[in-house]
Amino acid sequence: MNHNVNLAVKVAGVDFKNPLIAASGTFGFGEEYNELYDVGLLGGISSKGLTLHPKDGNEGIRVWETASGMMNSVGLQNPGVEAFIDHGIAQMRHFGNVLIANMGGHSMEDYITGATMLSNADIDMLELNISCPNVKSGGMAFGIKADVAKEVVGEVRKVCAKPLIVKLSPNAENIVDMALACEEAGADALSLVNTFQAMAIDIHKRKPVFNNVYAGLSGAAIKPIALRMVHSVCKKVQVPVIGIGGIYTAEDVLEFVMAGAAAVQIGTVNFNNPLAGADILDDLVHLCQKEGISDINEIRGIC
Amino acid sequence: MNHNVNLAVKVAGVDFKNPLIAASGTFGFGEEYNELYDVGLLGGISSKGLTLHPKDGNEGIRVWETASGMMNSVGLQNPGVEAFIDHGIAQMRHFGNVLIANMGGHSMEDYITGATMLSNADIDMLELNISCPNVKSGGMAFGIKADVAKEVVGEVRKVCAKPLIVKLSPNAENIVDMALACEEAGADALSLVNTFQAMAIDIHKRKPVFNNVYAGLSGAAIKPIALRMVHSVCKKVQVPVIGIGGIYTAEDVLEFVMAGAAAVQIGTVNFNNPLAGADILDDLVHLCQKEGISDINEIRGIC
Amino acid sequence: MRYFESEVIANRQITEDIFVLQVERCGAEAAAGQYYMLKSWDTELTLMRPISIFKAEPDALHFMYRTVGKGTAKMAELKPGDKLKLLGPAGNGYPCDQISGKVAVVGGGVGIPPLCETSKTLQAKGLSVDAYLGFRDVLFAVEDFEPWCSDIFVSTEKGEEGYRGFVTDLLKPENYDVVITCGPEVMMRKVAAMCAETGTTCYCSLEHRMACGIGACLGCSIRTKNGMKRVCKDGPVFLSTDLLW
Amino acid sequence: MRYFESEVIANRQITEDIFVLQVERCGAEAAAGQYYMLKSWDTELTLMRPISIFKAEPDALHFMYRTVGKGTAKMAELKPGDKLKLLGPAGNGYPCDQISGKVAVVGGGVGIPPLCETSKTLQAKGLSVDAYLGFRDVLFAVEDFEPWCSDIFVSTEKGEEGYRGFVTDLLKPENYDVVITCGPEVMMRKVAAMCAETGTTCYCSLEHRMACGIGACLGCSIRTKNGMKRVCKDGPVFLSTDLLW
Ligand SMILES: Cc1cc2nc3c(=O)[nH]c(=O)nc-3n(C[C@H](O)[C@H](O)[C@H](O)COP(=O)(O)OP(=O)(O)OC[C@H]3O[C@@H](n4cnc5c(N)ncnc54)[C@H](O)[C@@H]3O)c2cc1C
Ligand SMILES: Cc1cc2nc3c(=O)[nH]c(=O)nc-3n(C[C@H](O)[C@H](O)[C@H](O)COP(=O)(O)OP(=O)(O)OC[C@H]3O[C@@H](n4cnc5c(N)ncnc54)[C@H](O)[C@@H]3O)c2cc1C
Ligand SMILES: Cc1cc2nc3c(=O)[nH]c(=O)nc-3n(C[C@H](O)[C@H](O)[C@H](O)COP(=O)(O)O)c2cc1C
Ligand SMILES: Cc1cc2nc3c(=O)[nH]c(=O)nc-3n(C[C@H](O)[C@H](O)[C@H](O)COP(=O)(O)O)c2cc1C
Ligand code: FES
Ligand code: FES
Repeated sequence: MNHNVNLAVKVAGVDFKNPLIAASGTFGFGEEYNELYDVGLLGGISSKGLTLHPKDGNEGIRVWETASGMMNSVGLQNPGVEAFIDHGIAQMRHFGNVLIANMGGHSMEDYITGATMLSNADIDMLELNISCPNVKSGGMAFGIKADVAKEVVGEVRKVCAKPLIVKLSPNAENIVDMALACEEAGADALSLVNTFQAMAIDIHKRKPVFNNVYAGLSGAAIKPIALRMVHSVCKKVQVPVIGIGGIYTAEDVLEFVMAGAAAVQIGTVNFNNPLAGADILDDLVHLCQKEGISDINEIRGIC
Repeated sequence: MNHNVNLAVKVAGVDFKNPLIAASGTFGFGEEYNELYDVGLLGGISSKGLTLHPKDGNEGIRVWETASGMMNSVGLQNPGVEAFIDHGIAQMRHFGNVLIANMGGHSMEDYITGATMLSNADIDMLELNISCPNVKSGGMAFGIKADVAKEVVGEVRKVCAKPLIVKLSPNAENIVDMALACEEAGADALSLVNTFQAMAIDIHKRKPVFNNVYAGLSGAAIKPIALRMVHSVCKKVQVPVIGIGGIYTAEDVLEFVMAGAAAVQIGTVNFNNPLAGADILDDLVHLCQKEGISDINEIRGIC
Repeated sequence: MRYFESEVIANRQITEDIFVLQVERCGAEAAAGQYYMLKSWDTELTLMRPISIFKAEPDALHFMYRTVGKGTAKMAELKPGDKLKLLGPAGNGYPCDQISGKVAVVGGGVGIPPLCETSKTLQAKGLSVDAYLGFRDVLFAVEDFEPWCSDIFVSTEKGEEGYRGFVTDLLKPENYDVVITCGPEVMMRKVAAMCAETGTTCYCSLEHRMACGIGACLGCSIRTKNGMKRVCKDGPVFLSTDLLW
Repeated sequence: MRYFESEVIANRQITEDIFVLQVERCGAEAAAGQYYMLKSWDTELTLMRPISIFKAEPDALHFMYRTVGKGTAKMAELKPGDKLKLLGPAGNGYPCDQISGKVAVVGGGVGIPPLCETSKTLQAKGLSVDAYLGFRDVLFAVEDFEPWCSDIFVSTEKGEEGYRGFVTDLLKPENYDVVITCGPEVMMRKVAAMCAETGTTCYCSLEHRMACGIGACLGCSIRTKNGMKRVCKDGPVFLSTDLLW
């Protein structure tokens, strides 16, 4: 135990030594940040978003800073599920924390094939990304309408023997309906939110900044909306929820946990402070002590 | 004309000397800011949101700062349509710019009665707020589902002889469908976005900051999402669109115009800089000169 | 009321978390109990921060503030010569013209600073002013009251200095014609209740989160016996008997 | 590669918009062509900003930067004694060990600073280095190249100083074994094309918007003949013949 504060949490039967998880796409497969600190300190790491086949990602500008946030249009550049299974997993296993494979897709078949392969590999959890706004075909389409999501989650559920997290898009028509549909379709946990569909224009060039016109907004700017979504989903579903969106500080972590989150993911903050994982963890212990919280599970959902 | 740059725009047949409009709820009825500068410089002013009957607004904390933004839960405190007609209009008329009456409501009947009264009064345009997230009954409910919105807009249209702007909520299930529904129901123009439903938690008190739990997020933080929504709506509707959401600078104004907006509203920035209206207008003239824009209408929708 | 840029003359740290910021006055009337909205940032923070007038001198305005969050932390970084923006003077202030007789000012924490300019103004009118100043542990500003007050009573919660307990324990409203109070709401409520019992006129200066600071956004409205009032513009000073709390 | 806090030693303004920031080095190897991610803010800006090593001295790192936006404007406010955060040294740098013969460094704008440390490193190896430095109008950094270069050619667009036109007009790749270039993409492409014609080895240092700066986010990926590469980690230096442009 850290200084008499219990930070250990359980999500869908999986034990996390603390509720901090590195968010998909912001942390690679962990090895770069591991040069700066022992990323095994974190509760878990969600891998860069995988697709069945390798992808080069999007052309043009991929990242753009905004007020208290950033936009990205990486477009799921990744080595593909097979390469991940062959090399990535072993690498991530070294860290000794929970290994979450994040997987996106373009078609029902890709999702099913990819999930089948990952389910048979040495991962702890599968995080199904039905919400990436940066791929033209499919991708977010699955994350907008609850009935479409329900179908894909249901199919993936059938082939996935590992605990299944479904990652929701804040662009969903109705986040609560979406959550309920995914729960019904067999999700063991939900994670939210992914990035918000957003836009930037280069007024000098008189053109959208991103080749794809729209890109995904993340960072502190979105925290209040993400927190609302997590709160409203937690009030309605039975499965555990992983809160994501603009979490930068230990205070933010407590807000999400009080809103009902079982764990949280940190994304953009890693770019602002490459030691964010270690720093927030440290602060969280002290903050809990200060606030008289001896077990983080005590305060879950008290708001 | 200002220094050989034409900033004049026309929205639904109404002439604005420039595209800057003070956003509803952030500018009262104009008289407070008029103590600081001549608010008649602005293209127009949208009044504090009116309801048929006077309202005291919400209890508890009403404003809360967030990263590059703020949340509010004012709850439509206002003197009611009748008092506005008796006193507010004359006051606003002094400024000599476009007078927009912003009206919210709790029920279909309130909307219709209020719109009838305002339509017969000396206003230039009616802005129908179907999107306020801070009133418990009604309010935003009208702004979420396109078919509900269509009905209320259709009814108001029947009684409203003045140009009718419908103000959309970013919380709509599908902003484009919502826009199309309002256009079909007879809106002469659309304005978007209102505030995003969001949440903040006071971790020391272990309670939501706002009595209503959720409140509306505005400011620079939301600009990239608002811009995307304005862009996607402009691509689909024929009526003019007024862009709103985190506009702080002349550059932001050009982004929204390039995305297709006929005019813009400035809200939260007034709190950051009480002279924002005058300053942005000034900067806009210079920026247009620098960018070689002799008429702001040239660049509308070029992205 | 104006929005203007001013220059920092000095920014002195008084205690661990109390600072006095002195800026060039740049004209404008400013009365005891009024405040300014301040910002020493561009858009890094969205809102300006309300700070009361601690001392209004012909050439300088003094603000005494406690660092409690991001805004006041940024203010604490100000150095002589730095620029900052001010909006004000804002609010109604104390109706010093209408006050007569013997006056008590009762302050707690950072409710104390505005009472300094108030004491000065009342003393200048020839009134006798007693100050009741309540602190958590460390004293500040007490010497600033000395020139203007007949008596000064001080308390700290654990008795580190002065009386041990709350400053309201020392107050006897019946000895005064008017009581003026500014500080934590619990303290002001107590003072108001005591004054209600003795029939003493009592003015309270409310604190409330503000956005615009000029009466336009209704972010600071409170319910009073006379309807909804804006703390920023209709207040921050209210007659205790008008308040609903 | 480390993330650490350092202290500003000096921050000198060289021209209207060019500054040299000197910070305490705090150990760590740092090679020519590498860069650091810098931040002198907390979360007011989201991302750190990549700036190349201009000079690496035993006790100090020097960065030469142009103020173009919010981040560099904040850097320009730094004063001696102020703290800032550094992440680095980052990237691959120039393969100085593998370079031999006669070398030309060809820089444009703020692509010039990293070539200074490069020239020094190559000169220390005993190589002869000529510098071709292209400016818009006002010169900077030229004197910093003097100790390390045999010849220095300078151009400005309108001929205010040195040759009128582009510095590439002066370059004859056939006279060199290796050409190293850093600057605007159009310039580097031109240099690469010229080197391709003469078969001269050419290294280009790419600029790209970055988020993480350490290879984790894939925000800076480019397509090369060897597949997708991260400018921040696999670069910023690439053999011109590996690039697709
Ligand atoms: C009319 C008026 C006059 C004031 N005069 C003074 C003064 O002379 N000296 C002084 O030190 N303070 C004064 N205050 C309080 C001061 O405005 C707040 O402490 C300040 O705005 C906090 O800003 P921050 O960014 O540092 O804190 P934040 O990060 O915004 O918040 C930190 C903490 O401060 C509290 N707080 C924040 N804003 C307010 C607010 N507007 N009112 C009350 N509590 C708040 C919050 O509850 C929170 O716990 C006054 C407030 C008002 C309304
Ligand atoms: C490896 C590397 C080394 C660099 N070395 C130097 C250096 O030694 N000296 C120096 O002055 N600059 C250098 N740059 C460029 C520098 O990073 C940018 O100028 C800086 O990040 C701009 O930040 P800002 O906040 O001031 O501008 P912003 O407000 O972010 O943008 C202002 C303008 O700068 C451009 N810009 C912003 N970020 C970048 C970027 N990462 N790359 C290219 N253009 C950008 C934008 O297109 C925009 O027009 C380097 C960039 C890279 C990738
Ligand atoms: C550069 C970048 C790349 C991302 N890539 C992915 C991805 O591949 N898969 C995924 O599910 N989410 C991806 N995300 C979304 C994040 O995991 C996270 O949901 C989002 O950024 C919100 O959290 P934050 O505000 O803490 O960054 C990416 C985000 C960023 C900024
Ligand atoms: C304090 C406050 C009060 C508001 N009141 C209203 C209102 O009464 N009616 C309305 O249509 N919008 C209201 N809004 C929304 C604004 O008009 C605007 O749509 C929103 O704030 C987004 O723009 P901004 O980011 O420029 O502030 C209010 C916003 C704020 C911050
Ligand atoms: S703070 Fe805006 S009305 Fe008082
Ligand atoms: S900037 Fe993140 S991988 Fe290069």
